[in-house]
Amino acid sequence: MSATNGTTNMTLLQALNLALHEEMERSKDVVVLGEDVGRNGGVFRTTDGLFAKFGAERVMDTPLAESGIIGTAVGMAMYGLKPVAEIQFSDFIFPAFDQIVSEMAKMRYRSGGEFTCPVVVRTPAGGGIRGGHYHSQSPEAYFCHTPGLQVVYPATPEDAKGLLKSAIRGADPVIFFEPKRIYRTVKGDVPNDPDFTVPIGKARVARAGKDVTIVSWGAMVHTSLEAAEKAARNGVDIEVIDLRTLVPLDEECILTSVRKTGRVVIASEATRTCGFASEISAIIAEEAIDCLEAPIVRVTGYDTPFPYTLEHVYMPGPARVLDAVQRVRAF
Amino acid sequence: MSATNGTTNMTLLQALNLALHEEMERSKDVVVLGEDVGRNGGVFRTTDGLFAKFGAERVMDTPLAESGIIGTAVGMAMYGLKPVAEIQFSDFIFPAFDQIVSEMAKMRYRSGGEFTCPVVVRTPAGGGIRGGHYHSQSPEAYFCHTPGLQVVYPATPEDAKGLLKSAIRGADPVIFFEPKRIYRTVKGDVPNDPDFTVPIGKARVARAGKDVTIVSWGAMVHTSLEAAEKAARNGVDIEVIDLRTLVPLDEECILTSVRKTGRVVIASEATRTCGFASEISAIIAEEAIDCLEAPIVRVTGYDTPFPYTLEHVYMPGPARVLDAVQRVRAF
Amino acid sequence: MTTTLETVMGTSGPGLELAAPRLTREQFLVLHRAMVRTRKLDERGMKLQRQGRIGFYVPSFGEEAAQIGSAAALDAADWISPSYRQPGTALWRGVKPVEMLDNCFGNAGDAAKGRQMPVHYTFRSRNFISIGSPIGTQIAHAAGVAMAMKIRGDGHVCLTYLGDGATSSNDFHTGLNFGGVFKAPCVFICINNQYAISLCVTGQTTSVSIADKAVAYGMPGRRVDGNDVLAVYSATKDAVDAARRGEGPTLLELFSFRMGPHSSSDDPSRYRPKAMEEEWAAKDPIQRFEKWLIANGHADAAALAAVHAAAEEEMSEAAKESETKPAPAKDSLFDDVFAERPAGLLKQRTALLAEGDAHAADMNAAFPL
Amino acid sequence: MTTTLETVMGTSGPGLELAAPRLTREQFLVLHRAMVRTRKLDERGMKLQRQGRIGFYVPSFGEEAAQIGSAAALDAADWISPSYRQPGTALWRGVKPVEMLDNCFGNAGDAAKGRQMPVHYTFRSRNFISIGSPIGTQIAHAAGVAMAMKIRGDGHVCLTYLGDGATSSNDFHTGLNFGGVFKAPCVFICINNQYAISLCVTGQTTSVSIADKAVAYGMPGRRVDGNDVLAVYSATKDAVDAARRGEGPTLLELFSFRMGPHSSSDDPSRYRPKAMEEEWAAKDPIQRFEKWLIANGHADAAALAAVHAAAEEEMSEAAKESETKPAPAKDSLFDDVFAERPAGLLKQRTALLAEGDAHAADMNAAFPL
Ligand SMILES: Cc1ncc(C[n+]2csc(CCOP(=O)(O)OP(=O)(O)O)c2C)c(N)n1
Ligand SMILES: Cc1ncc(C[n+]2csc(CCOP(=O)(O)OP(=O)(O)O)c2C)c(N)n1
Ligand SMILES: [Mg+2]
Ligand SMILES: [Mg+2]
Repeated sequence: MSATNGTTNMTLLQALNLALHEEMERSKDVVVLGEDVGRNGGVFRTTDGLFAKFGAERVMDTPLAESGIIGTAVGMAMYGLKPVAEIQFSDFIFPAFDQIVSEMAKMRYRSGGEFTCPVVVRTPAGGGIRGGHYHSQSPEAYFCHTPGLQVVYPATPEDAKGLLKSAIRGADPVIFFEPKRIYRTVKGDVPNDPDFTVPIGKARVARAGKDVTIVSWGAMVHTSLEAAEKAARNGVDIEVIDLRTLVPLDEECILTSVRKTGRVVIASEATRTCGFASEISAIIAEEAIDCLEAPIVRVTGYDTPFPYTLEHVYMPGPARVLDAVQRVRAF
Repeated sequence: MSATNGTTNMTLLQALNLALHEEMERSKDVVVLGEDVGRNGGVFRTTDGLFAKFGAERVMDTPLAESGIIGTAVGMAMYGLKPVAEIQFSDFIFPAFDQIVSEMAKMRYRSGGEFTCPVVVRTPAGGGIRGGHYHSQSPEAYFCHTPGLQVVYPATPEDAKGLLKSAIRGADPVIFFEPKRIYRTVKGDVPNDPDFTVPIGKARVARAGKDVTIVSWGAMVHTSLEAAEKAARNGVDIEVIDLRTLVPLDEECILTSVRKTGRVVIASEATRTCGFASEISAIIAEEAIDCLEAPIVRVTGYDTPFPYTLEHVYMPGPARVLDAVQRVRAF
Repeated sequence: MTTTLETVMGTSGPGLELAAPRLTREQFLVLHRAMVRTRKLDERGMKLQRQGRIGFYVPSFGEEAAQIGSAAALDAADWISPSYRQPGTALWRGVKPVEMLDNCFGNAGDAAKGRQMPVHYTFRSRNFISIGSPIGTQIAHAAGVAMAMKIRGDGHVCLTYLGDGATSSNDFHTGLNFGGVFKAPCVFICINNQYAISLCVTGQTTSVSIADKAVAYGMPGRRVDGNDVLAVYSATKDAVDAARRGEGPTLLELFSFRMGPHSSSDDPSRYRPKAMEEEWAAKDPIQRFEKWLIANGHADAAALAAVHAAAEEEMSEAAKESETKPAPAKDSLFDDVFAERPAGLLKQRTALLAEGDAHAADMNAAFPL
Repeated sequence: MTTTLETVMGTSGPGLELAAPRLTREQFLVLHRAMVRTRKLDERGMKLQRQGRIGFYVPSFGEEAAQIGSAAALDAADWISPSYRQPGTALWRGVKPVEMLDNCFGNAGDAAKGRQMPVHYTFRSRNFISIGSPIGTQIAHAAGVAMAMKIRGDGHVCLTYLGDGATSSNDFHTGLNFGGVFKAPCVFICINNQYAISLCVTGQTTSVSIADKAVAYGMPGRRVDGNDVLAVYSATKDAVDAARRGEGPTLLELFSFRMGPHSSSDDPSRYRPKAMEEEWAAKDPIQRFEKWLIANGHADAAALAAVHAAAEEEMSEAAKESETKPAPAKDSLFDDVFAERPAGLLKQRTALLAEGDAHAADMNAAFPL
């Protein structure tokens, strides 16, 4: 890490860690809780250094109960604190599902705005680390289908920092997915300004292009960019959209691109049926079908549990994305 | 109820109750468990008479813990019984979500086929009974997004009986949604044959038509049929598809209809974003876009929690479905 | 193993005698009045439901002592994380009956904007957390609120209510465990009314008592006569004081009986012995307290009857007032999903407002449970 | 409150002396050999991981007595609902090391078809349920299996293992509660190795012991020296016998220590005092049992050393055999989602098979946790 021109080059993991440090310094209402987040600094080391700096009262090593992590975070947030809860792997968020879906998501609505629980739930997601069934899933669609939750999924260090800070400063509950497979492999320049934030709800054109639109989020943005680079060598100019936030969705960004290219591929690691890729497709089919020159093609994980040995076969790589690009171009 | 020509006219609720009686008689491996299902006969009376006939060992009033209901059902099924678990309202399935998603759905796969847990989870779903947030939701999409689960959603007494029997005789876990708002209001002729079943995975053309396809399931099938009747008076001939099973999906039935009509509306009570309606739309946009003459329009619940006083405003009625038909016809 | 009940006024079973709390005559009568108002509110709610004027109601008949005795042990700045069967605690906190009935009518006056079923109250200004239907979730919230109180160091306490059925929930386990581990200023009150809809508590758990479950979380557990408002007050006061002193949480079991149906949709004759209902009718907590008040010279029968009459009148007036209020505006559907309405919701709102009113779906009127 | 440990071979702390189980010399030596094989399998697993030949491993160092003593108390027809840290119980049931290493290599020989991470075994023919990663879920399964056994009336017992961390899970609460209420023939064994990854058990719960939690479910709870294979055997035998007689479940806490890291990805020096590791190294359950065997004249040092050497050799051979097996076929991805492949999956399979092999994504090699 070296500070140059107001930015520092760092990994996505470092960017997240920095955001946590800055926000805990900024407001003493910010507290962190989760399994192994304190003394151990998190199994991925995302909360490294927080315990030493802010103490056990603000950096809580919790018992092994995700329902308790979220349930108590909801209580803390209603009381006025800003809990940043970690779910060690997003595969383990399900014991807390009732608290998230029935309580956290609905509290503002059901209380007519009297109570709110702006908890930030940070959780590493996605495959590519040889983690098998339970350390690889991409469960974002479950949360997108739950009104009342904001769903954020950064792909770059800059966005990771800026979006996490927005989430922590925001007034609503956020499920903040972290693309764990690129925690350490993706580096980028991150603004040093402690008030730098990235707004929730704004997508980003990660690569401009005119022939085909690829919509993606999280680690798949990088797979998509890789595919785009390869396609460029064959003269195909792909536009890659990095959604950054799934809910609320930046529909305009997607539709603008689709209206331009007329061809769209949606690339996601998650299970195909009822994944967020399907939602994007449905929106386009409802709002912009007249601009389309080809089927809307989804490149996704399969409708099977996430495997171990065959992980590399399960996960969509650039070649599979390019096949889809081929398909929409051939139409 | 009177037996004529091998069928008996009965309500959807009676059909379900009959299926349970027959299957428990047929095999002593079939056991029923859930809250208030025994002595009380279920809060909707779906399990009425089972406790008296089959006793407390096979009709178990459980403690108030959905995670326990499903968790123990998984164990019983692995051991060889066929548990039919009731979740009193599908809104209360979330405390059991981890057992469903992480265990029940993945057991066959993760054990290489050595262990299976063909539990049937019966649960009343949908709005229209003035039940507010927590007695009205339509959570089917969460389960459709989870590989390893069959998801069934009957709309008629005949299908309710036939599909429940198939589910109980089947080899895989089934989430069996019951459209509670039409438990008692929809009647129909149901075959008396105790071996009558309806296959899982086959959709049904509930009304043939040539101008527009409406795809729906559960109680919305009746809303769609009502819309179709109204449209017929204006000379618009609507085909209504009753999916009956969401997973595995009868894609061919949908695509055949869409290829014929070229215009499609998908009608669902559930929350819009990432609902199963989006999946249907995405499939059509990928497989049959060349046959389409209009946008694919979804008529759904809003992206808000389910309300109480304004329930009738929230829920899509025939008029809202007809607006959508209008939209796809005007295109 | 805890099987005896702690009591002030005396139990019929094995009892552990507590001294009467040192309260003034005035204070005893305030407790009494609150219990009566709770009863009258419930009677009104059930009546409104039977008359088809509201869709659903959940009475707390028989649990008035448990509610009022416990709520009275709190300071106003303490928080309550309730379940759906403690209307009396809201009244105790100064909520007006009309505010509660506005919720039952689901009208525009309702703090929850008509979004929830009846009896799902929310009273922010009284530190009374929004009630949800899912059983047990409020227990974990209470632990969290109390953890926050401890972090803030502001000396408040959070009290939560739960039923015997709720002791089986995930959040009972997790809430008490977190409360214990973080030594949060929290009081867990289980009103053991012996039924969870149709399931008797003996089928809910095989522990000898609910109070015994405290052992699993390293906290004190006490089993108190829940129909004895003075015993409830004393025990809760001890627990609240201990929490405030930083000694961590207590689990209190208030042993009582649900004298009415589970809700306006329920018929207890299907599952509950008549004899049991009769036995417990004789232990009515209001009558019992009235006998004690008279026996101890704090009131005479006429004064107590006046309290009943006034409360009856109060609830009747409140119902009249609530009933006149309009429904919430159609487009209020889209408020409070988030702090601000995102573009997607605005679009849905625009579409709804563009529809004619004939678009409203036909609905069943009655909640079948 | 249970703070003393039940022991046969003697503890350093306060202990409750149990009589040694009446076993033959032969049987003692079988227990010993099983413990040593468990240790050697774990050593091999860790070595394979360190060498990069498998991706991940979870050792059970220090918990050999807890595993073998308990598994030995079961009949072969009884079921085991395990967590990921009881490899010894599978060995005890007759699973061959090569079957286990096939799973660790995720190869075509693996019963789970290479679909799960290493150490997530499944052995149907040995009534050994498929292991999942989510903490605690197996506890509810065990209650369900036992409920089914009771319904079938076939006289079998289901034993489940869980860690101290798992006592905080939803399914601990629900599993023990259901087990208690339905009086299922179930034995709940908590191997309290004092850590859940980095969290010491004192931060996991404030109950005085894990055994105490049995009170909440109306079942007996015992706290046993988990490093004393004979005490573990005795206590488990009592619990299994009671379950088989229809007396319902027991919760056994086997107090022990996780001598190794949580997994091959973990570094305990970040959170665990060195002194504690040293203290517990001196209590190594294998060494302790060997001293007892020698002191009681059941074996001499040379015979015991031979057991070690044979086990070492056995594991080395097994690893060699496993390593040669191919990966599962690409399209096996689509099997076992359902009993039959539905049309949608067949379509996905066809698409995959139509792809060239170059389509495989690049992956990180190592699991970071
Ligand atoms: C998670 C969940 N499951 C089921 C229900 C349906 N239900 C509503 S009240 C109730 C019984 C609650 O019993 P208890 O906790 O004893 O409270 P009481 O009603 O006696 O006050 C049940 C099963 C629910 N609301 N939430
Ligand atoms: C539901 C869930 N949450 C978190 C994890 C991550 N995790 C894996 S093992 C573990 C600690 C388990 O501790 P314990 O129950 O004591 O068992 P031990 O590892 O000591 O054998 C954690 C937190 C998980 N696997 N499942
Ligand atoms: Mg109760
Ligand atoms: Mg442990």
